[in-house]
Amino acid sequence: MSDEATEDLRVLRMPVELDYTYSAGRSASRFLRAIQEGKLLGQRCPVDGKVYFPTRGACPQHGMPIDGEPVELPDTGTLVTYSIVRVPSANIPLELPYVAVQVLLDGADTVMMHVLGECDLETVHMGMRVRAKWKPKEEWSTSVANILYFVPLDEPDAAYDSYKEHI
Amino acid sequence: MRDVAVVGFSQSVSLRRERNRNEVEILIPVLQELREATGYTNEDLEFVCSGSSDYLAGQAFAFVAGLDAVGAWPPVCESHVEMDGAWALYEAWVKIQMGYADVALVYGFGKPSMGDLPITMALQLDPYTVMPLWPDAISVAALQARLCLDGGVMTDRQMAEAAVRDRAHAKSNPHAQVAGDFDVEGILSEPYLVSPLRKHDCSPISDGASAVLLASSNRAGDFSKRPAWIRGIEHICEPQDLGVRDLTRSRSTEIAAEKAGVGAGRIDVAELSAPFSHQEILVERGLGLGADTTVNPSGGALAGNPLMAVGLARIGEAAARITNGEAERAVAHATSGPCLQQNLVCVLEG
Amino acid sequence: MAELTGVIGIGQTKYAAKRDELSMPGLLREAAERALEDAELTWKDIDAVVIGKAPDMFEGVMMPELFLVDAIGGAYKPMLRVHTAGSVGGSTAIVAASLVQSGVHDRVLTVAFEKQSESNATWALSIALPFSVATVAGAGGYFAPLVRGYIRRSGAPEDTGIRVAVKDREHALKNPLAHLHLEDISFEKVANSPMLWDPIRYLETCPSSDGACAMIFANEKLADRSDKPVAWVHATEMKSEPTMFSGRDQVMPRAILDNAKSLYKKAGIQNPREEIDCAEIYVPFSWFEPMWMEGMLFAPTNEGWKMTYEGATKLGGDLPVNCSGGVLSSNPIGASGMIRFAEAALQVRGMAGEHQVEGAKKALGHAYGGGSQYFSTCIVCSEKP
Amino acid sequence: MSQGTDASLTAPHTLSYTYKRSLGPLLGRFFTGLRDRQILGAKRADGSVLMPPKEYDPDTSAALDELVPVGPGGVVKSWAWVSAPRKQQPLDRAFAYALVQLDGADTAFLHVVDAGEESAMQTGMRVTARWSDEATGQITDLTFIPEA
Repeated sequence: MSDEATEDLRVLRMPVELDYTYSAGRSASRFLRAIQEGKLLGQRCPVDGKVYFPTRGACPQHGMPIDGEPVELPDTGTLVTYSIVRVPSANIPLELPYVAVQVLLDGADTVMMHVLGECDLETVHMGMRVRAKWKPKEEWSTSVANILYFVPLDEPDAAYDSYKEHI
Repeated sequence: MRDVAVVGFSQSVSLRRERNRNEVEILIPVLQELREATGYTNEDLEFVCSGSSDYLAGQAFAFVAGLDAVGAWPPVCESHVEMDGAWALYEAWVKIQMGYADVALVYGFGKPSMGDLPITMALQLDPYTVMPLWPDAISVAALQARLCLDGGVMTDRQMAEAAVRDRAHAKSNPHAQVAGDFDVEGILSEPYLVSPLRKHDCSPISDGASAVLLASSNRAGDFSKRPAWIRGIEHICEPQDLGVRDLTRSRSTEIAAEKAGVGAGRIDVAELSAPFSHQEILVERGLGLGADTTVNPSGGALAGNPLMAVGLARIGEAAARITNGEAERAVAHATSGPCLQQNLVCVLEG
Repeated sequence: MAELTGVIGIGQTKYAAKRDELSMPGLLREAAERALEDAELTWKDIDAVVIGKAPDMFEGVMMPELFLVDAIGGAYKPMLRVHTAGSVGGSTAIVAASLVQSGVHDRVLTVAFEKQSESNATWALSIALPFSVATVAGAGGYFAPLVRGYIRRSGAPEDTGIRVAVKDREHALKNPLAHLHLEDISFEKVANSPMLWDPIRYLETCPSSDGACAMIFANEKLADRSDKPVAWVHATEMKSEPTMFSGRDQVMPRAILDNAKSLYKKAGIQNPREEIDCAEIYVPFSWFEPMWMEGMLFAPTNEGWKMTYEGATKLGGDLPVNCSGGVLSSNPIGASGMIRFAEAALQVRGMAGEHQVEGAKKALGHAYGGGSQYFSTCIVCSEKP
Repeated sequence: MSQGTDASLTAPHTLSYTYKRSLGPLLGRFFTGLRDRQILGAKRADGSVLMPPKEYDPDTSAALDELVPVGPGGVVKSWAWVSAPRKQQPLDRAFAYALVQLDGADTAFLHVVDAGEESAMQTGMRVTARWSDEATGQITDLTFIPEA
């Protein structure tokens, strides 16, 4: 008899599969419908006027609903901070290594997380100016994935003081 | 013991499927309403506690976003239980007892419509010998119901009567999901959903949120003209294994009721969170309620069951009836786990 | 107003990547039994049970405390389940302590655990949701940009993180329960380990562990009966802030600074660096030691790294940090915070064995979680306040 | 544009993972027993037998380590008829979940009875274990059927 047949079982494999219908919520849906058309929408906090990007249901700082008119933002911004990821992750289909970035879009007061492309790893740095690289228009959907990645802009770096509050 | 009272309560409407809003968007108006009703500001909050479950949302750390609705800035003293908000209220009550806080905000929220709730609940069962069989929550409750029926502990007519009563009460509750005039004969002639349970024996699946403001006697008067004082609050957990428990009674409710002092006086109103009609009867008996108690004037869980918020809402509903003068003494109940595994009992007085 | 409360029993499992010789109940039980033995009590002596762990998806059981409660003496008793992200182990201990401090119970058992070998934490933490792009690879992916932010603003030398990693792994060699025992640890070894989430190297990150930690809290009357030293709870504190908002300082969140101020005030501490003998700080990535030295007000802003550099945080230094080896050496996520509290208590009870700080009387336990937004802390002391 | 509708966007989201459940010594023996087509219950201090076995006595928390054979026949103490099984559930035709007290056991345990139709189910009926063709050591190796 093989060892397997004589030894007590130690570990069982137990599959769990649950189906959900994920619901983005009212505010995020507004953002997603706009990005389907290539528009980037933020919204102002009713208390201090800061522009939250993407739109969200509440200003977390004040616990107030954000329901005013959206603010359209350009697809350029500043790389606030980043990490070069060299470790695989089950849910992330990106080729390693990749640069995970936090980008402060021009006119926004909150950062978005995305990745950087078309850039030598050695040259990535804080304060870089970047622009969104979009998928071909015919592939646009209600997803942040319409932006493939950000690419460096040929512009002088943003001054540290201009973005240090967003790290 | 310090005197602690429920000084404010708000809740969302229970909906079978909230199509527009995510959890934070459900919660925000509930907290706004509480703020307006009591006049509290974040500066008053010395403790915040919430209840929710990651598995309802299908993602880890689903509760974190709840803080967005609070506006937790400057930072707040805050905790979270992976339980119904009723247990979050218990934790807040403990903090007030120890003198850590005088005013606490408690909330619970859930959006179970995103998943297949009865099957999601199978994940609560022993993961080695029970869960791999995927018994859905309705089937598990049905096993208990049949034990009650076969054992002569109750009749299906009594179960139907509980459902009729709750749904009739719910007509006056604008937050209820299932309300109306039903008749016992009609219900008994309906087919089984999972035999021996009919649709009417089961609570609906509900999306929703609820919130309560708690205050010690030092501060209660600042928020409410007639606070609902917590005179006893206790919760007990039984072993889960269905075979070792007597499923035809709720031992943990009995123990909690005794410790909370339910029997020390007449109970005008009882708000029960039992999700199935037979469980409502078991809880009613476990609490030792008499004919002079109005059970579930709001309709209870059978009229709306926003998981993780429903137990807290029962405490809020009971308190609201004291605050509006309808009741002098009330009891509220919350439950968790298969077949009433864990139960919380809260006695409130004017 | 609160009842004086002490830690009278502590139990920890051996931490390892896989404790696959144990079930989940068996894992909790190993810690809880050891805590009972330490306290010289039986299951019957416990009034209530508080269970803590991180997301249910790690083990794939919804509210697992419901099926676990009876294995640790909780049948027909009150049971609470706490979940406050990575700080949960600390928060859970605080809830248990509160049950005694409030006078509600006399003696409470608390157990925090994680059985990470049942799944994969990076999977559970990076579940891809519709409409979004998953770019954050687990906790390392989240925290690496913040570490870069700290380096930029503090001007800390780039090898600071390496020094922390070497120190904590050396400490772990003195703790038989620690998951990682790297006998040949050295500066070069850490420096040459692969970059995972630049600037965080492989040997600067925490492992993924199975394990459980248990503590028993008792009121003054019962704790006074204990034959063994008691760790008296002088203060506990919890602070939270939202994950994001405009202008949020994610590197040095206000929640940790507020937490530290409030904690020290309650504990009557004027100068934490002088008065506290040792600390167990939640450091899942090496750079968080200097960051939290500043956060817990042991060092002035932007100078936390100097403590590491000067050797102050080593065993034998003036404020030894993570003598147990810390989260860098054992990380059963849901338990990691409670281990910090328990190790702080062991130090002031004089029961930390080979990693004991000589003469430790006052110790700090610290845990954090979420996006550096949940903080739970305690001060324990060998003497009553 | 965004004003078109207020309804939230929705999308399917599946949570799927195969967990590795380590069993510990007692459950390891129980599942090994199933693989060998034997059902084992746990003996408690008072001599009563728990089925399913637990490592710790649910009432006293005492450690249990003695396993004794139970079944394969038993009595249905309660049952619930599932007329429309979900995809996760063990049978793709209508069946009963039942609390079955196996011969030699003192507690009933939750399992599945493949009875064909509801009218074949009755409280107090006897059932017996039917093994799947290839028992691998899981609780789903078993199904119960009405005793002939």
